[in-house]
Amino acid sequence: MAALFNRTNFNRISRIPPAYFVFAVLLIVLWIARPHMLNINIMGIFIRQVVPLGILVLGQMLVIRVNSIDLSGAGVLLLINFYISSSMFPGASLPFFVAISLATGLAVGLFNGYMVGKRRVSAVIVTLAVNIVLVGIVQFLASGKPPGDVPSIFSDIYNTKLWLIPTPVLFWVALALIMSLFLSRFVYGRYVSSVGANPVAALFSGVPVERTVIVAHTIAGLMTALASLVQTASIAVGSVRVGHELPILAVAATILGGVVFGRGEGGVWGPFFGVLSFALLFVVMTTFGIGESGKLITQGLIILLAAIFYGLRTAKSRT
Amino acid sequence: MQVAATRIGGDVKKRIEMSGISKAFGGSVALKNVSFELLEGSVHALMGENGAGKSTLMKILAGVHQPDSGEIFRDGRAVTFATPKEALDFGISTVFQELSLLANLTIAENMFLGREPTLRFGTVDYTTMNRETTKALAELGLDLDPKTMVSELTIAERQFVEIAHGIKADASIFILDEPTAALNAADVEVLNRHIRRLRDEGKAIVYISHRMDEIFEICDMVTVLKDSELVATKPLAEMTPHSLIAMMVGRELKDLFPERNAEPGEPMLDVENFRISASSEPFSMTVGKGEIVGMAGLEGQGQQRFLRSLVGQFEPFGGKVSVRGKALKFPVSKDGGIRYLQSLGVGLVPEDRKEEGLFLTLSIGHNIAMGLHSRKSEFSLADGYGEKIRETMASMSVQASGPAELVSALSGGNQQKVLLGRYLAAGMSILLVEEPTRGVDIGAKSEIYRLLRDFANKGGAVVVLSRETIELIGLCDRLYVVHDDTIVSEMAAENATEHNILDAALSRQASQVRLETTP
Amino acid sequence: MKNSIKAFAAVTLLATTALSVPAFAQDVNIMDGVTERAGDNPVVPAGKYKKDCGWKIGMSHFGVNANTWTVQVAHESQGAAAAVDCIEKFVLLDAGFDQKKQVADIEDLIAQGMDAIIVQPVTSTSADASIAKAIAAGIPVVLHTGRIESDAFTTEIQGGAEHFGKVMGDWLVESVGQDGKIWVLRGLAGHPEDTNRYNGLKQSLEGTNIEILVEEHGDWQYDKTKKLCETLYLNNPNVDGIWSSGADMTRACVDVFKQFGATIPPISGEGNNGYFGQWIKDGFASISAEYSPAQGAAGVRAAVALLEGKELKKHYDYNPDGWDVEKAKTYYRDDLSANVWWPTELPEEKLQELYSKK
Amino acid sequence: MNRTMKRLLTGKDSRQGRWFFALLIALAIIVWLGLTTERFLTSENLFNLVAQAMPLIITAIGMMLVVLVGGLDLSVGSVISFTTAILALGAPALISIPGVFALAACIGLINGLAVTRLNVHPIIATLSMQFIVLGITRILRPVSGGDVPQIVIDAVAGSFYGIPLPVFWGIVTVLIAWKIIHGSRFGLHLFAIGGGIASGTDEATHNFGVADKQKILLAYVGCSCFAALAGIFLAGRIVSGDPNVGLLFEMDAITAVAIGGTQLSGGVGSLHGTVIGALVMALLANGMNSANISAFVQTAIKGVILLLVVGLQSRKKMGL
Repeated sequence: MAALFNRTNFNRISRIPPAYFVFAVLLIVLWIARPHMLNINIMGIFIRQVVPLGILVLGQMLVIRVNSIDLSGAGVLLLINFYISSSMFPGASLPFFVAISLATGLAVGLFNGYMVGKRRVSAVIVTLAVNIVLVGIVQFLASGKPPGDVPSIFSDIYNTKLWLIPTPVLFWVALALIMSLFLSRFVYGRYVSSVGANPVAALFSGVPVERTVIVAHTIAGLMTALASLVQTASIAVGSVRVGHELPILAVAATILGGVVFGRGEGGVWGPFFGVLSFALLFVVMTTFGIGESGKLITQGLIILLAAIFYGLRTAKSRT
Repeated sequence: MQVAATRIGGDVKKRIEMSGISKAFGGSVALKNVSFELLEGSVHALMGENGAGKSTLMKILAGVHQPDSGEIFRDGRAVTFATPKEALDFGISTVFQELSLLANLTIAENMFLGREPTLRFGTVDYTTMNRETTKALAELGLDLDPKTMVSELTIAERQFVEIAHGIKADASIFILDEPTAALNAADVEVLNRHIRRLRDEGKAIVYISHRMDEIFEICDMVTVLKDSELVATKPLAEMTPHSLIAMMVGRELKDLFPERNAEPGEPMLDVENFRISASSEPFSMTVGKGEIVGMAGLEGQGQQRFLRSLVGQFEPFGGKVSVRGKALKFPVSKDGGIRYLQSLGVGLVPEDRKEEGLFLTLSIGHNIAMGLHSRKSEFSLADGYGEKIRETMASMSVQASGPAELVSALSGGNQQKVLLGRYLAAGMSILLVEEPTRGVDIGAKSEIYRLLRDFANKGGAVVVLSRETIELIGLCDRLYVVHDDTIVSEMAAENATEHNILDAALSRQASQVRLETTP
Repeated sequence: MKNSIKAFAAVTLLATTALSVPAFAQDVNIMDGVTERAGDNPVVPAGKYKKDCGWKIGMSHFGVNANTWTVQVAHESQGAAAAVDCIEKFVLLDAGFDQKKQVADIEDLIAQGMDAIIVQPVTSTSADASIAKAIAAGIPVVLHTGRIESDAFTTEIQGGAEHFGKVMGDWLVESVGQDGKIWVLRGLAGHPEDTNRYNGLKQSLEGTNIEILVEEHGDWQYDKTKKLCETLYLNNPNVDGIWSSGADMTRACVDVFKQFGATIPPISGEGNNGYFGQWIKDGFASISAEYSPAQGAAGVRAAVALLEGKELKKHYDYNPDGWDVEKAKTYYRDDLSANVWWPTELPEEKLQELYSKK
Repeated sequence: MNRTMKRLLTGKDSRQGRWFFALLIALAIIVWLGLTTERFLTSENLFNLVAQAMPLIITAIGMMLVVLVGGLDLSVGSVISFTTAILALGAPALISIPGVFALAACIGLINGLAVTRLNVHPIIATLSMQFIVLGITRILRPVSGGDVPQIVIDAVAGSFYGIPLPVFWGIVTVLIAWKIIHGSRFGLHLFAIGGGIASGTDEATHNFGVADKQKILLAYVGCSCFAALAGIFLAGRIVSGDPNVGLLFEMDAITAVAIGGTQLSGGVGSLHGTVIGALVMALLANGMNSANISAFVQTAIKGVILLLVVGLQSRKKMGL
């Protein structure tokens, strides 16, 4: 009996996503090296930097949980940035931009979902292809009308604060809360866990498997659209090359947050802290003057070690 | 039919001696100081409930696992096998329980996988492989092109290829772990003939099966394991099925099945002029309230395809189906069919609990509640169903630390109960159950039979498929005999025997019938 | 606005004169600010590549969609080519910053029988072999906006990246004094332009006590640099001056200082309309190094001159002085978007079409 | 005959996948370019095409090894850059060429160990390796440049009786790859292991006595080594070491493999499919250049064609 208790205890501890540990370690490092930086104003600004990534991760987490992946984010980001900055829609209002961005995210997400869920095309390939098409479309459009300025209302909103906390950060936390509640309180969350753990069993227990995957991709598309709006507001200018590394970073943060391909496990907050870890990682490394190469290597090592930690646990729980 | 016990004489050589084998996985003990001897020229049955340690013992012998302590002697010399390949090199050949052929390889490639002959420069010698394969298949009476991809074979053909793979080698020791799980009676006889031939050649064979009739038909010796320990090794001539079961579980066979229902109520499921495939004949069937109906017959004659067509996994070629008098919108869609039928109170319990049934990495609670959740739309609030889960676990006596325990940590029997529990908890009124006790030990079997009977007695209706005819006869009220994608006969289970079921199936058929593929 | 139109008119005038009067090297005005390199500078003899009208000119662009500057280079090149009647076909290929694609692109241009090829090399070595192939096939090759290590090309117009970095560096040294503490914002790690501009800075810093507090790569991008400057500022806001390798980085860093309500330290920049607007409005100390996208047009003009049989020098330098805010004001256009780069040769209607805020 | 046609067209019950479709596309592009442009079918252009396609063909072949066992390798792009950086250090070819392969093998080994022994998902293991190797490469060679051994340059740029050397290298590489994939026990075992993984019976091959983990490990090692070979080839082509030359090459390689009909779930694929897939991509790039399709729309066209090809390749399995 004692052994059983210990074992479940071990399982419980090793179930904590690696992101929490990484975050704690980075916080301690920062506390020792630059104690003055640990105040709400400064941290707020650092966290604001990763809000687009954070929102993207909310969607990526969902698709990874149903054993899929979305690599089309960069294309959506570029397209939405282009809508807003290119005066393609002259004099359009903020709600119009939000609406058309969400519509784009929805359409791309639905298409990805249809291809992955219904047509059963490899998610890696299809979302990659969609990304290439979207980037190509923007390149084509940009040759006729290069991106220009972003209406100032975007950066005005981006720079507001509520109490001491930047609005974008609050927006991200709110979205994460909604997502967390949606997955824990609604039937859809159960569907996601089931499809992730075993799609065939999910089918036989009456889960609409294809629809679950399609909805996951659609939500991911919407999240990408929201992330794009925040990203565009943050850079306040049009660009022909923006955020191309975001989707793969989103995958990395999700993994760090303890969500694993096709195991049906994981929640919103692990990846949330995965993103926060990336934010701190960037700060800590810049603080210590670690160059570009060092950043890449550290990032790679952290992801690898986190994955190994998780891999060993799953190997253990299997026997 | 009884094999002479006299063969086990004093001068017979011990092919294998395993002594004092212990093995633990993580914290759980799988084998405790088990000894096992295998004599040349004998067929040795290895019996025990699931989780008793049979498979682990054989996997140690086959080099898949290594023992924590204990020794293995091959013809008197101590040996260790680090890999299955090493065991094979020592002449130990295995047919594993799971269907383990690779669908994307040809028969010949499967047969020689891991020991392909090569020509110069390491090129695989396909000529030899194909020739040898044809020969090995012919010995089992099979006429298959060795270049055929396994994905194109029927289940039974695959099982035979698997057997041919296990016993084609120039090995002297054979481990057959449930080789007949997917075979029908006629095919089993072909296999038995082959096993006897091997025995007569002086080979030693370990035979694992849950089917009593087979054990007594071909085995000489039996070793019984219980709770990871050795109970006894005896000549089968000294045993009866009853005493063997008693040894395994301490219980009598007649206690296995619950009482039948006397009077079925109004029809719950009505099938009229149903056609499984384009060329098959239409048939009708019905299941009444409180009734358990079995679909009997040879393996792969369309029983499973019929059940799965009802829930949309296959497209039927016509027919009318009504549930409690209400006609179904037919055919139903592949993705939504199961959901649609569940909304009408019809649940299909799939055969393969690991692949199709359970979420092994998730909790018992999640597994049980999933049937309840999936009756709702994804955008509705999820109930915790805590009470319902506890109730279900208690009523099914699932042995676990609690609803939060992962299903992967449970034994086969308890897993099967959780699976069945999902459909009972979801409040289904009609259950379509495929292989309710596949790979489940006798103790759990009897509990599952009782649960199904209780379900029927409370006003439910059950359709059961099983490869084990004894199970169908014991459990059901009424049987439909299925052959060639249609129902050929109906009989009360009380009067049914394995013999008259086979008769009913085969008398109907005039010409040679090709086995239907069941994906 | 008037000024820029004037400037444009002047340029076009010069260009057309150059095209209409034949035969003398000094008649070829490749671009304002472009000079023949002093010292050893071989001559491409007149008439060597002369061909009759109906030319096919190919251009291998290192990466059209890297940023808005590179896009503008493409437009400037196409615009210049369209203005020459004798050019029958102008093929612009985009290497997308992929060296191997550029090698393939140049090979494809040779195979298609171009009369002249313009190359913006992705790196200083990767295109050497394919350029040599073109020369061997008798096709003149014009290089610009990027040097190569071999000299197997016909003529080159090179804006000196070191010069660019040094213009900024010298100004910064002057602004922060001998003992200042500065940040260094570099471009894309691994890009030769980044390294060379940085080397220019190093030259300026020689013999001073200026301390480089931090040195980070902002990849010439707004978003990355903004994050970077926020972090740097919050780490230690005491900085005397910032050397920014140009592009969109200056604007990002200025925005960060504005966001914190801090005084903007002296910071170097590069001729982009958005940055000019900010500079003029916020009045911080800055210098704009010049690196015109019209080098795209200059390349086309050089190729045209070769095909017309004019005498050219092998090496042309483009080392303009830095701009002060007064010069920036004469170019700045409030009605155009932030993404125009100055100076440009694009005609007014094209500017309106591409960059109008409306 | 009917069954063969069905296999070719649908890829069903075939271990080679739907490569036939890629062949049709390749032929369609060739016919289109042959008819519309005068220069396409010249030997000069065709030789160019081979040389342009070579690095991708080589990398894609390596990628196919891991895809066959249900994996992916996102680190090949970094390995290519890394290789060019090492070669450009200026060491004699006798040391640097074997050295490059040894280092690549180490990278593959770590990938393989993480996947097989430490239970890390291939996408994650190789993604982190991509970061790590790229970081090391940037330390070694922050900017492009350096001296690539002359023998490497000659081997890529030279020609033999008027036929460029890359053509011969191509033939040799494909022959070696054919031997590995279709002519050896190792290759057969890769198909077997992948088939097991794709159908969820991963135990099967192990039970047959195939050292599955070891073979998967070797597949990753092989993949990295092929990437190193592509790196050597590229170093010769761009005559320098470059930290960015392999950027996003992994995506091109995966795309080529997928176009060639290899299934990403494992166990189904063919060498000729992969070579055709890589050729389709090179043909597209070369063809769009020849046909004077604007640089601004080339990307979009490439994406649409990829989408059309993969859109038709639906599988049983859902997901990655």
